Amino acid sequence: MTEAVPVLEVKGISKRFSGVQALRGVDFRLLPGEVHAVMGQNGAGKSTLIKILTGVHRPDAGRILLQGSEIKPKSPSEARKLGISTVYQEVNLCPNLSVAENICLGHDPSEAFAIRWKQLNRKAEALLADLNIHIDVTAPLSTYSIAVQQVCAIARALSTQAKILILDEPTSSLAEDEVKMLLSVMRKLKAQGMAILFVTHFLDQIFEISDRITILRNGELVGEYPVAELSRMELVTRMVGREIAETGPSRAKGARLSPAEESARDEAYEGVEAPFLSAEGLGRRGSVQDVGLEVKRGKALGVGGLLGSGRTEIARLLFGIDRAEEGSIKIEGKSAQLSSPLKAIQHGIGFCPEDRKHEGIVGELSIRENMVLALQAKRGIFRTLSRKQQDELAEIYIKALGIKTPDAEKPISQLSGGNQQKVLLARWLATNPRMLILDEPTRGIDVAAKLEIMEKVMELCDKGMAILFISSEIEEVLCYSDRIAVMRDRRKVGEIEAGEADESTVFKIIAGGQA
Amino acid sequence: MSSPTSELLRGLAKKRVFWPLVTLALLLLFNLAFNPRFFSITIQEGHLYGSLIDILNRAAPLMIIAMGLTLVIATHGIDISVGAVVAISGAVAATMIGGQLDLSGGAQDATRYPLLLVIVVSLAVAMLFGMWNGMLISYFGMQPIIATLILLVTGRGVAQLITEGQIITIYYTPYFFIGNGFLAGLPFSLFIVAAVLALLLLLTRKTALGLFIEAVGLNPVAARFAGVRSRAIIFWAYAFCGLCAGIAGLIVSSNVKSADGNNAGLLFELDAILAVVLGGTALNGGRFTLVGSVLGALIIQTLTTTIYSVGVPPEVTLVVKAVVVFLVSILQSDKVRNRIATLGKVQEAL
Amino acid sequence: KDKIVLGFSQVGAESEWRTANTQSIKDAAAKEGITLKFSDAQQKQENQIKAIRSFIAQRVDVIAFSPVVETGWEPVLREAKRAGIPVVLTDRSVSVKDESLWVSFLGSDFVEEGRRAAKWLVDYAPVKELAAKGEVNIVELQGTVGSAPAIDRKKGFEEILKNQPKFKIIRSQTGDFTRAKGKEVMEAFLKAEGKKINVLYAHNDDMAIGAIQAIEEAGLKPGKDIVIVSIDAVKGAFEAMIAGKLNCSVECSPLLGPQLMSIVKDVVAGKPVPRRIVTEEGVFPQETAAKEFPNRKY
Amino acid sequence: MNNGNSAASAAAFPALTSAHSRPRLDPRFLPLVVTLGLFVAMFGAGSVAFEGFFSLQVFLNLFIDNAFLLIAAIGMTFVIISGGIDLSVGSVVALTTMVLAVLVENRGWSPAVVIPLVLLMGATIGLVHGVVIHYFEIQPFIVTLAGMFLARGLCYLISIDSISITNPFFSEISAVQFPLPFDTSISVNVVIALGMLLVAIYLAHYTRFGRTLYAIGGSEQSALLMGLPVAKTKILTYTFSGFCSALAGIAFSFYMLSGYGLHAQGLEMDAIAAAVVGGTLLTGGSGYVAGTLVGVLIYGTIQTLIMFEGSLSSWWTKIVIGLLLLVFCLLQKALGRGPRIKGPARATQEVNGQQRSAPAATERAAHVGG
Ligand SMILES: Nc1ncnc2c1ncn2[C@@H]1O[C@H](COP(=O)(O)OP(=O)(O)OP(=O)(O)O)[C@@H](O)[C@H]1O
Ligand SMILES: Nc1ncnc2c1ncn2[C@@H]1O[C@H](COP(=O)(O)OP(=O)(O)OP(=O)(O)O)[C@@H](O)[C@H]1O
Ligand SMILES: [Mg+2]
Ligand SMILES: [Mg+2]
Repeated sequence: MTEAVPVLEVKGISKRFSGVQALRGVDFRLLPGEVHAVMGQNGAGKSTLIKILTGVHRPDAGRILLQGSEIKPKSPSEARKLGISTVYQEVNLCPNLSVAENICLGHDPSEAFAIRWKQLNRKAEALLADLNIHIDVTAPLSTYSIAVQQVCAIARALSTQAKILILDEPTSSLAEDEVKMLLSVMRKLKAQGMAILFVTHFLDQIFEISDRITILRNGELVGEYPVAELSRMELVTRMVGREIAETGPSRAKGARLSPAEESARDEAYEGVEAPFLSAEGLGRRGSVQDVGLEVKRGKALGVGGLLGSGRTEIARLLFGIDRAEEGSIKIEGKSAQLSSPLKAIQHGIGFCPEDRKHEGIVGELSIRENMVLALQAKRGIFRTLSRKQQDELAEIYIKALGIKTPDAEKPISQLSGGNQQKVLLARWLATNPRMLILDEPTRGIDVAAKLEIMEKVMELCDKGMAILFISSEIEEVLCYSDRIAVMRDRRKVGEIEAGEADESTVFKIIAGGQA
Repeated sequence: MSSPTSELLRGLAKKRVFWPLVTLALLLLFNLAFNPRFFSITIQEGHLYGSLIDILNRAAPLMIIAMGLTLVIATHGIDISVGAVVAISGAVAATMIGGQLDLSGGAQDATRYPLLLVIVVSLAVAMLFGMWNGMLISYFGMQPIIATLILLVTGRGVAQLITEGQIITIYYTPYFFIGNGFLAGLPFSLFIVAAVLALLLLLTRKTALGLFIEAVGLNPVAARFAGVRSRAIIFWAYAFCGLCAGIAGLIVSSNVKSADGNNAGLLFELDAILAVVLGGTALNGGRFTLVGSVLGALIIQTLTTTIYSVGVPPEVTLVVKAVVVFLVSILQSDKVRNRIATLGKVQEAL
Repeated sequence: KDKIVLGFSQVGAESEWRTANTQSIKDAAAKEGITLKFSDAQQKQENQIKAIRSFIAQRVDVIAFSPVVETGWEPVLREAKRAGIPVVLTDRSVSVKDESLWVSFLGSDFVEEGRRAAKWLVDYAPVKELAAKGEVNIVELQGTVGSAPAIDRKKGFEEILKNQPKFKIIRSQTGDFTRAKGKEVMEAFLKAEGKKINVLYAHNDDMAIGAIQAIEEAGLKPGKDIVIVSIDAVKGAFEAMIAGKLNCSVECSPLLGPQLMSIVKDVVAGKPVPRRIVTEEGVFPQETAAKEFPNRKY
Repeated sequence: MNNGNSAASAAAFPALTSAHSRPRLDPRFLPLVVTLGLFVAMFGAGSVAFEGFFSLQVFLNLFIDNAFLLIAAIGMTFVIISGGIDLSVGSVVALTTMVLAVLVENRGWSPAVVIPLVLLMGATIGLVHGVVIHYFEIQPFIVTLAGMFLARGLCYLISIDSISITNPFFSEISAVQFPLPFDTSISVNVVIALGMLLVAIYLAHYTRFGRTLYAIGGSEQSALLMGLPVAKTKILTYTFSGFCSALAGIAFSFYMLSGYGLHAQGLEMDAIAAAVVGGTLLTGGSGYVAGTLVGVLIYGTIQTLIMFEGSLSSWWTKIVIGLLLLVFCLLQKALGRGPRIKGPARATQEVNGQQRSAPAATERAAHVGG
């Protein structure tokens, strides 16, 4: 194999944050025209490596070589001028600017003297069209869902003539369709000789597109492998440091519990006729229309559908964030007014939102504080959890969910993306909910952690918790739900038993087949 | 190698109130260098008397307002109407007490309403104005600066309306105790400060209120999604801030034995905001420190008293103030501190 | 003939003095049957200019105003002149090159007030005694930095003391014309200078009243241990004098209403009016206070 | 599934074009239009209530009397959009008038030298603010508050007296009146202010600097990660504000022909209020320079209304100003938000052919108030 000269080479990079050694002597190289995947568990140091490459952080030790000469980028803008274009893990765009500006601002020739808006908008539209998104690019970014925002971030990275493209979990919110589009764009760029650094937790995508894989574990380099030489099993094992199954047992009949256990579970709720929550004819202008759902104790109801089909909006209605204008909600057979999230929480509902950064975490508060927030809100101001109780709670969940942090007092914004998600889950588990709404809960979570988390959730479900599970990955929905409600055009178009269905059945319903 | 003292120092340096404390100490030391009598405290008529006591006594209204404002700022708000509310509560109290000079020479030592009622009503009025702010901001979604600006303008008018543009002199001696009295040798106003501080510390550190306020200030959406009643919290923060301004108004009017609708509490809002920020609470909301704000108020008052007692000519006063504020904020900037910290480390390593 | 319309732009309502001034003008206008367009500038010159401009737009018969400062009136007064509206100044003059921009100035003389305070002080028997024995140490509470009364009252006071080598101003600080600040500054003076202070000169009564409290709290007797002279002669000052805590107050009369109205009527009638009318003002030492008190209107 | 999707996106295109061609008000301009409408209503109300109010000159006086405020408010708007604040505006105006007066009058320098000099001085003060705010990471409030004290203090150091400007250049400029129809006229200041307004609109909406400003206000962290020149832009913003303050100071000198340390007290608050009333959010990232013009006009109209009323006592003046402002803001909120809730003007986009609406955005906007 002839080794080309690396465009980008990193030697012995180390980085320490207060209390955490995020990277320790890591080497990495990126060859021209390759897609190079960086893999590792949550908190392994992938994002940190990227942030060092792009000048967000300064390394403690080590060198960065760009085409053989050493560089010391001091800011992302410097890195961009050096030809490194980046999509960071969280969507880091400006919500108040228009989509077109977010995509083009700062490097577009049409801005040279006076911004030529028409030209700018047309360019943005074209870039988005490449990714199969057709939206009004003059609208503020914040009017779009997190998935669309992610696509915009990708489009921004693609809009510059860069030598190197860095993508940190660009697909975490995307549905299959957009992912496909992105992969094909990546292939095109690769063919043009661009070097791409790609971080994702989706093994399928890795094996589909990448040429080589660098694996990190706990901030240390495990190794660099051509993708052909690594099986999925080996990859996961190297990442995690031990052998694990790649996918958990599905919820389908008999897959998790023995038939005896299963019938015992079903029997336990036999006496109670009413489902935990049932909604009828829910609707709201500009949101979903005429949605009827039943979420039963001890069962997981999946919600499938394409991007923007209204899944998140159902969750918002059920959690009292938006008020339903039509229809009714019954909890345990009694009609309930869910006029605010607090009301929903008091009814025993919990909600993990999909936009972690804006709707989930309170960035500057500590892990402990983020965890106890919902429980404390549920208890009210004066029934305060003592500091000791809080510490215990934090400790329990840090251990139970395997959150990677030196201690519970670290601000949550300093955790790696996946670990933040775990903290959010802990927040809701701490309230001891009777129903949990999970909107893309596995976003940005590594394979091992995903298993752990879903295992935990399923366990709770078996113990009687009702689950509403929303995910863009149909496969995941199929795997972790008992029944699946399918959404299209902001309406529910069908409901099926998960056990009897596979992906094609769901897609058929989405495409407008039988209900 | 690190000695236990440097370890201790480093631990202290991490505390928010450390730097305001250092600043205050520096200011006091400066005074000592200039005026050796600055620290002298004598006993006069059974109570302590001296510059330090003056500073404490004089800073009391500011400390109380700064505490109320800290809560507001922690919710990512601002209240610039505190000065006007100070004037209103003083005006209400003075008019309720009423009274006139007795021409025979002595003052008429009487009040139209019982003192307790006077205090309760003035505080209630002040709190109502705070609630008014809170309502406009949390329920009508007005921007805090505009909502409180409206009260800043209107409130002065209201205060003057109450006093009819006059300075109302108060002759009722028991009322003077609030701002002039001494308890156990210390100014009574300090006990009020202590009580407010204790109450607030209890509320924000021993109940979940502090957590909720910080969460609302940092990410209101996430806080609401986690079940925090953001609106109610914001509403009560302003209401409480109004109450604090009311208390300060009573102290001020009692201290000068009169209510001046136009001048009482003038520009207090700037001093109070400055106090909060010098104390280490960011204007962007979130993490807050009440003790820091109290220290901030002390810093400001010490500076003012220093300027008077060192004899800075009035034309230069503002320049001096500017330079000190500038130096203090540089000293408190994280950037500079980190620089100092790394320097310290290097020295230790040597 | 229609009623005369007078546009009056007041500085604000920053003190009792000002409130009395406003009241006097309002009352006088009502009495004389003159329609008063009153506008409050909230201590800002630009607001006064705006008000004058709006008076011009409303085509009033006469414009009167108490300027915040002397300077800065040329452009807007020129407009008034072009519109043919005569301008009367109250309380304080303006400095403009073209003297025809205003017809009459009615008001007190701040410099003179400062002089009177100093003259009274120099002649005051206990102070004379002090001066005979040694130095007389004066502390001064100035008005708002840069404001006209503060500058002029200081100027007039210093003018007289220039020839009195025994009299020394040892400290001078601004008390912003308020009781609270007056008290605060005096406290600091007392701590710094202790018993050295013989005399307090305050640019207005309110600061003196505040300072009196500080002096009492320091265990001294205002009016005896420290001689106090201030300016304005408002009611509060008389109360303090009756109680023996203030030694003298120099009058600065706010009751300009009746005089102003008669000027306005003359101007409209086309009669010649004097360019300068100085208001009658007295000096009220402690002894006269009790007798004078019932006559005070403000 | 691919079928379904491409069909949908094919459908999206005509939908998109039709949305473009419909002459519908862009929802983002709605608040601005509402504000403008309310201004017209307010002016109309004044015209009905007071004789002589409805005249072109009264309207033009709004510009003449508030030209310096407009200039200062423009600089303030920029700073607020970037998520900061500049409290030094009023004192820099005062300092400018003072320096102008001293150099022109007492030193006899030529205005041709002094005017550029004070502009440079203002810009430098702003530059220093910006540098300190950015590099020391100190809150803008504090830095500019110190700047405010300093500039005012320097005025007093120069002279506590007010100084008349008698220089012929200044008196002539202040006397110039550009005639307009119906026997009305405007002053040089108005021309300067409107010129500045156009420059500002260009800067805010047609330059990279302006858009970066909005980006920083939206999220400084993101702007940094997007590779935008955050440091440069932030510093430039304060420099611009300092420059505007100095320009406002020059306009002030033309307006009053005097230099004085107590000039323009509290002008920063008026400027902030004008910007905010004009629709700029104090949290940064959103607002229009044109809105600030309307804000200034509204502020001026409220004052004019009260002057025409002419019988309010000093305290009622304050109360009425506050209440008018309150009513205005409440109406602005109610009208500016109403249609968005009802639907037609709500931000609707097409994502793969499906309509979406903006709860997330409303959520954020709703929070701004608290
Ligand atoms: N700014 C920071 N301050 C302190 N610690 C940090 C900071 N950024 C990252 N860390 C820590 O560094 C470690 C590596 O984080 P990094 O974000 O690189 O992980 P990652 O591999 O990208 O994980 P994920 O897959 O969850 O995104 C984590 O333990 C994290 O808590
Ligand atoms: N153009 C838009 N206007 C307003 N809100 C939008 C818009 N686009 C997306 N959103 C919001 O983004 C969120 C996601 O939308 P929705 O619930 O329709 O999608 P979904 O089915 O959950 O799909 P996904 O989350 O994968 O995008 C919702 O809160 C939605 O209202
Ligand atoms: Mg990461
Ligand atoms: Mg969704």
